Amino acid sequence: MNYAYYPGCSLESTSPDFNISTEALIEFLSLDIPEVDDWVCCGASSLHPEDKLASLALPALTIESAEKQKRDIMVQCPACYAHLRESQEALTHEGTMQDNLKEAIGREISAKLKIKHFSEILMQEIGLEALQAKVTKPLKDIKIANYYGCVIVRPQELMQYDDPEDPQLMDKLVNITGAESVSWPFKTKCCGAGNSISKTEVTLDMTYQILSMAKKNGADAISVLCPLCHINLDFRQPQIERRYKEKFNLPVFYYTQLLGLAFGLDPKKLALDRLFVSPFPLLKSKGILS
Amino acid sequence: MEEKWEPTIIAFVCNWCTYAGADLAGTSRFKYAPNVRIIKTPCTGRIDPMFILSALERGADGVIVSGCHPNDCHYNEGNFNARRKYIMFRALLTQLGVDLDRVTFAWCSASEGIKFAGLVTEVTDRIRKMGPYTEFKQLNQDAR
Amino acid sequence: MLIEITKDLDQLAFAEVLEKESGTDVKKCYQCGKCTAGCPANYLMDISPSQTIRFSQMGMKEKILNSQTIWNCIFCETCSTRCPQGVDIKGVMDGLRRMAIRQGIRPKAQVRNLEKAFKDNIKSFGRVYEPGVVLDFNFRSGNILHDVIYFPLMLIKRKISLLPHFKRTAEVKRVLRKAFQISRKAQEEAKE
Amino acid sequence: MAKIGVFVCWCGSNIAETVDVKRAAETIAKIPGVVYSVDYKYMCSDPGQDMVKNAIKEYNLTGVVVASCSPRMHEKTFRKAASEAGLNPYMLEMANIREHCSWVHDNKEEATQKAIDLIRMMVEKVKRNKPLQNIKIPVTKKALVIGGGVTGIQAALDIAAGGIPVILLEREPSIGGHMSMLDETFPTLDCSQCILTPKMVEVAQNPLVTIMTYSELEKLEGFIGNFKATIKKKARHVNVEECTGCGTCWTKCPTKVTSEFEQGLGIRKAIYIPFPQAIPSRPVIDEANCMKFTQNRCGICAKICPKQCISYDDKEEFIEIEVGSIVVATGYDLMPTSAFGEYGYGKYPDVVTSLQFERMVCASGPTLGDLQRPSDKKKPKTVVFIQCVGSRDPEHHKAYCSKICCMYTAKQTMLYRHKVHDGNAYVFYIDIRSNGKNYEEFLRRAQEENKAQYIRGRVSMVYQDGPDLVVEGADTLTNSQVRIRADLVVLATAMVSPIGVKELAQKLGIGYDQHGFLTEAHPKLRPVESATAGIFLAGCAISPRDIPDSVSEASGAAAKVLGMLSKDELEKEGVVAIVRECSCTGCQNCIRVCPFTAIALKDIRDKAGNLIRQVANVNPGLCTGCGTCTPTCPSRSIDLQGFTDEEIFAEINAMAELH
Ligand SMILES: Cc1cc2nc3c(=O)[nH]c(=O)nc-3n(C[C@H](O)[C@H](O)[C@H](O)COP(=O)(O)OP(=O)(O)OC[C@H]3O[C@@H](n4cnc5c(N)ncnc54)[C@H](O)[C@@H]3O)c2cc1C
Ligand SMILES: Cc1cc2nc3c(=O)[nH]c(=O)nc-3n(C[C@H](O)[C@H](O)[C@H](O)COP(=O)(O)OP(=O)(O)OC[C@H]3O[C@@H](n4cnc5c(N)ncnc54)[C@H](O)[C@@H]3O)c2cc1C
Ligand code: SF4
Ligand code: SF4
Ligand code: SF4
Ligand code: SF4
Ligand code: SF4
Ligand code: SF4
Ligand code: SF4
Ligand code: SF4
Repeated sequence: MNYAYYPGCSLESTSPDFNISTEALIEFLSLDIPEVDDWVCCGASSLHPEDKLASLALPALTIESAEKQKRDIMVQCPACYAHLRESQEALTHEGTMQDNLKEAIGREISAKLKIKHFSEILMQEIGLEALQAKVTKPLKDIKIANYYGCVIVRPQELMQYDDPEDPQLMDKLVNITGAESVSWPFKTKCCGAGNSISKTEVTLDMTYQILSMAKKNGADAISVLCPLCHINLDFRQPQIERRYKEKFNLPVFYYTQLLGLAFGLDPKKLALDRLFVSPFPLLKSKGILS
Repeated sequence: MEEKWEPTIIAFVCNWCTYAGADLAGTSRFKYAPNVRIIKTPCTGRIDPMFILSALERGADGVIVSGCHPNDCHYNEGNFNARRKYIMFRALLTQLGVDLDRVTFAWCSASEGIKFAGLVTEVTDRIRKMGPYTEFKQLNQDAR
Repeated sequence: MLIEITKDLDQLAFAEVLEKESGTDVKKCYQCGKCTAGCPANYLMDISPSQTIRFSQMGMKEKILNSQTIWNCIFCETCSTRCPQGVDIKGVMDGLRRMAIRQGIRPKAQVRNLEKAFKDNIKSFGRVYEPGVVLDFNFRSGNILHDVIYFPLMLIKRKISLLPHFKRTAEVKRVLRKAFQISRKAQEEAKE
Repeated sequence: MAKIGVFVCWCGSNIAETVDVKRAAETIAKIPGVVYSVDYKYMCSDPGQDMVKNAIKEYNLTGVVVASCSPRMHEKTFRKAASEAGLNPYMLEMANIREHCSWVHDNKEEATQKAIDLIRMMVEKVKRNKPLQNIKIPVTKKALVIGGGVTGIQAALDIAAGGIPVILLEREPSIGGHMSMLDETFPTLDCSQCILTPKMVEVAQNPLVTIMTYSELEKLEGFIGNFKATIKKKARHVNVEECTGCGTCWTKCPTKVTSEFEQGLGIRKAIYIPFPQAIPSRPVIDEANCMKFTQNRCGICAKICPKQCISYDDKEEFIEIEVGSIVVATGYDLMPTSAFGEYGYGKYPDVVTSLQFERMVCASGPTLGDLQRPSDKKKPKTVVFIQCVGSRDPEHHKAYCSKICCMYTAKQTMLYRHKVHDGNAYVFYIDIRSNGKNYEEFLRRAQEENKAQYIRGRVSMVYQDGPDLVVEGADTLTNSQVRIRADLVVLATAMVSPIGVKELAQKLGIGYDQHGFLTEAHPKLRPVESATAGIFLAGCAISPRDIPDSVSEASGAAAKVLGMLSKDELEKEGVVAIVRECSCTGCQNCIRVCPFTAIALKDIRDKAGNLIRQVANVNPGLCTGCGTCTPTCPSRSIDLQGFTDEEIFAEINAMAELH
């Protein structure tokens, strides 16, 4: 295992909780995963509709940095993950796009490295058993609805993450904490993050559906692996509750936070206090925190 | 050398499609150039690349190979085999320095009488423009 | 509506242009509607995803480039993942959006809605939560660069405007400028 | 030394107008070996044929060329004449100077020259021709039908009606196939059991039919007319002869297993008959579930059987049978709901397949026809039928249309409305394929009289929301998203080839496509034949089809079998490949390319019986004379008789000599 961590902009700024809990896990598991040197924004999302080439060029620079470091890339944000993968595709397949990228950057990038989501690394390179062995504070009696969102699983050919209709990877990780992953149908249903601002009502409606489906299936909390999903489900939850006159009170964890809790890490180190819907009442009621 | 040179074309055709197509050209009275001599085989799969070389060596100026359309083969897959073979055979011809325009591969079904007539005339015209084929004859004589 | 197909439309030519732009062949679509059925943004679209593909097949370029649909797709790929014919509908949306931008077409009144929605959000929460800062920031910077702004995009776009803080600012700028140049050149060549 | 006779035909003026037939005959007469060369007005007339016969006798001809019309017209005529005069028919060839010459050219000089060339080529060929014998193949007058669905049953009955004994092989414990699971059938809505059961009884009672259930083909050797099949009879553990089918055993057996026949909706015992009308109505023990086998406990059935016909020590048996011809009617399977992620991967009990729905409404089904949804036994008030599930989906599943699901879905909406008069039946469809006799009318009835509500669009997702299933679809005609809260969802999932059919096809040496459906010898003109002579196909084994089509094909295949087995010997043309064993290196190139698996390796042994080497060997019974093998042989050891290398090179050379 030889990875370098690419936090990406969202984790660095708007989702520090995700970043902090990730760093905490890296430290706890004594993993040698430094940050990618001089990484730049994956910029792709905003450039994408304007200029495909530019949108692929930025991640290429980050890929190059990791390559220089002789490391594979570890990502957490699914959007960054997608853009890095897409850029890698273009860099490694002959064609006009490859030529143009070469020209834009001014040099060649082989891009023959692995790009993996942290959850995949935990699962595939550390292994459930090894992780399980480290659990000291099992999260007993908690039911979790794992919400993957759409970006990490689609398109399957590119992401090669897990089944796009009913992924299991996070479920399995969450299960080792002693919590119970519930089977529910909206694991990959879009939360409408894209409309979050322009048509808030629509996003609220979609997120409402996801929250109520989680609740209906008996979830005490939700686990996510995407900063955008997190904002919609967590930050907007009070707004949704008001609008639909229904109380959810569903804490929305990053999967890293749940693992950290089970490993007995300090809630502060996992940035649990930064969650909008406070998880403490739940954790206390289940006897996990006092 | 004769006064007016006319090319000789040999056509290797399969019994089920192109031979019948040529028959149909006949019953429909579609006229075409008289330069072609047809040799019937059961299937294009039977056609040996050596037949083509031999024809060129023995005085043909052009060769046509024609059989059933893909998937129409009377023997299911004979013509697929033939196609695979011809890919290699083309390479061989090029290596030997034979102009590939001298050898025409075509598909012509039993109902394509008009296509057959057109094919023969077109190939004849082309070969007429290219002139007589002598390289192999020459080689052959040299060898003897 | 009467469409004089032979007179007004060149279906095959447009399908080809679109295939170049999006990498997907719209001719494959047999109008089953599965993309529309699962699209979370269909509410906001004046033309549904499957209809967008149909209009593309028809070569009705103006109609789709001037639609609100292409600005409302949130790229969730539910459609592309489930399309039985392997049409990358999201890719088409993306491609059409790029074509529209190049033609100078901009979404209508989107920005104003955005502004309002944004302010409402802040108001309703009564405090400036961290994402709020980002949104505000993005809103302004986004407005300067171009007015196509979506939430996920903004989050990330922020980094572009933050670029001066990065070590590789100069390089990033250079690469971007060069990339824009190449794309423009390619488009001009294509036009000729 | 060859003595060739040449006959140039005028065809009235058809040839003679354009070709100088006299000059042609005279020119040809000068070719060495040509001892007789004449022209005549109508060669095919009786006097014309007599000329050939007489010349053969008079000049002791070793070969004949008739230069006239296309051999497709008269080759048979003239070869028969030659044969009557004592000349091997393959020593007669035709030069086609009408279709290929006089009719397509105007210039008499050029046409004459071409005619002479064509005749010369044939003369040179015929000089090298070898007498060939037609191949005679003895036949075993017995047939094997593989697959005991309605197709196999019909084929067996029709073959038996022609007086030929037939073995009907079925791998399940009973014959009947899928039709025995259906409720009522389109387009007439007659009850499936009512029309199938009599046929099952008829086939069981027919003295010419031997039914072998719970049996599979292990191995097949031989070729057309002379197949030797090894059948594996799986251990049934019940003495079928002694057993009376009294049912004591399965009533008392304590082990409950989900029933395959009921599509998982009902239960059976570890000793069971799959359904009450099963034939034979004798149970089998399912070793995988019987406690005697899994835990060496119980043994109740053996104790209780009044006839003592249960034996736990039964072993599988292998039986060799000889048959002349085979019909493959192995039918289909249905894709299970677990293949579809967006519809819940089979996790929601109330999302069922169409076949499960048939069982749910069937009067002999697990609920005796009282329609209840699986999860809570509630009578479904809203049912959503989704068509083309897994079919017409090249991206994830099958590209083909399953052909019959449009029709059975229409049928199922009717069956549903007959059970639940005020219920809502919604159908999501993309196109409707109702192209059979009375099919469109049937469909209209479903919509108009039975009030099935059709929505044109595919469904993107189905999910469970409390007791309801939420169906998210589109209506492309109004261009809207639609959502239905349903009690039951029925998926018309794709028909696929049954498990094990590829292995079976390999044993039989017949072709199959990428989906596992068996390949016809010709999709239009030989639709019930495989490419391997003597093996025929019928029913859903070829591709999805309904009962009328399956049954027609069964009769078609049976007619083919009877046609073949009506003769004592099969005769075919002598144009087959032959191997020169001395030079064959056994490289197997020819074996690989032969489309008819007519070539196999043969052992060459010394006198002491030690294996020296292996060479290719052509089975003339299977060889169709395509000649594909010939050019692939690196040592030129396999040649096609009638079109040998020597003969064709002679034609090429003959042409060249004149130029
Ligand atoms: C839900 C549904 C509803 C339908 N409704 C209608 C209807 O209303 N009207 C209509 O006309 N059609 C209907 N059909 C179609 C009908 O079921 C088929 O056309 C018909 O059953 C085909 O018969 P078959 O004998 O070819 O195949 P099958 O019925 O599948 O029989 C094949 C037999 O071969 C056996 N077998 C398979 N492999 C082997 C092997 N290797 N060795 C030995 N035996 C083997 C199988 O066990 C089986 O018994 C319906 C189909 C479905 C799925
Ligand atoms: C435009 C068109 C295109 C088609 N293309 C295809 C295709 O691509 N592929 C395909 O598979 N199928 C195709 N078909 C269908 C195909 O033509 C038929 O399936 C097929 O020809 C049917 O053959 P038949 O012998 O049953 O009928 P017919 O061909 O109609 O033959 C019936 C014969 O019976 C004779 N006859 C009628 N009444 C009497 C009488 N009282 N006494 C004596 N003789 C009588 C008629 O003169 C005729 O010769 C096509 C059909 C059409 C119209
Ligand atoms: S899902 Fe695919 S085939 Fe169906 S309408 Fe949409 S683009 Fe067309
Ligand atoms: S990618 Fe766009 S069009 Fe496709 S489902 Fe998502 S929002 Fe709709
Ligand atoms: S043999 Fe043929 S060419 Fe001669 S008369 Fe008969 S039909 Fe005509
Ligand atoms: S109890 Fe015996 S006789 Fe009766 S059905 Fe069972 S095996 Fe047959
Ligand atoms: S021995 Fe097996 S089959 Fe017989 S009764 Fe017991 S469990 Fe049933
Ligand atoms: S028969 Fe109808 S339902 Fe079945 S695959 Fe074809 S079109 Fe779809
Ligand atoms: S001639 Fe054709 S069928 Fe006969 S052995 Fe050769 S390849 Fe096989
Ligand atoms: S290709 Fe020729 S040498 Fe090889 S096995 Fe066949 S006959 Fe023998």
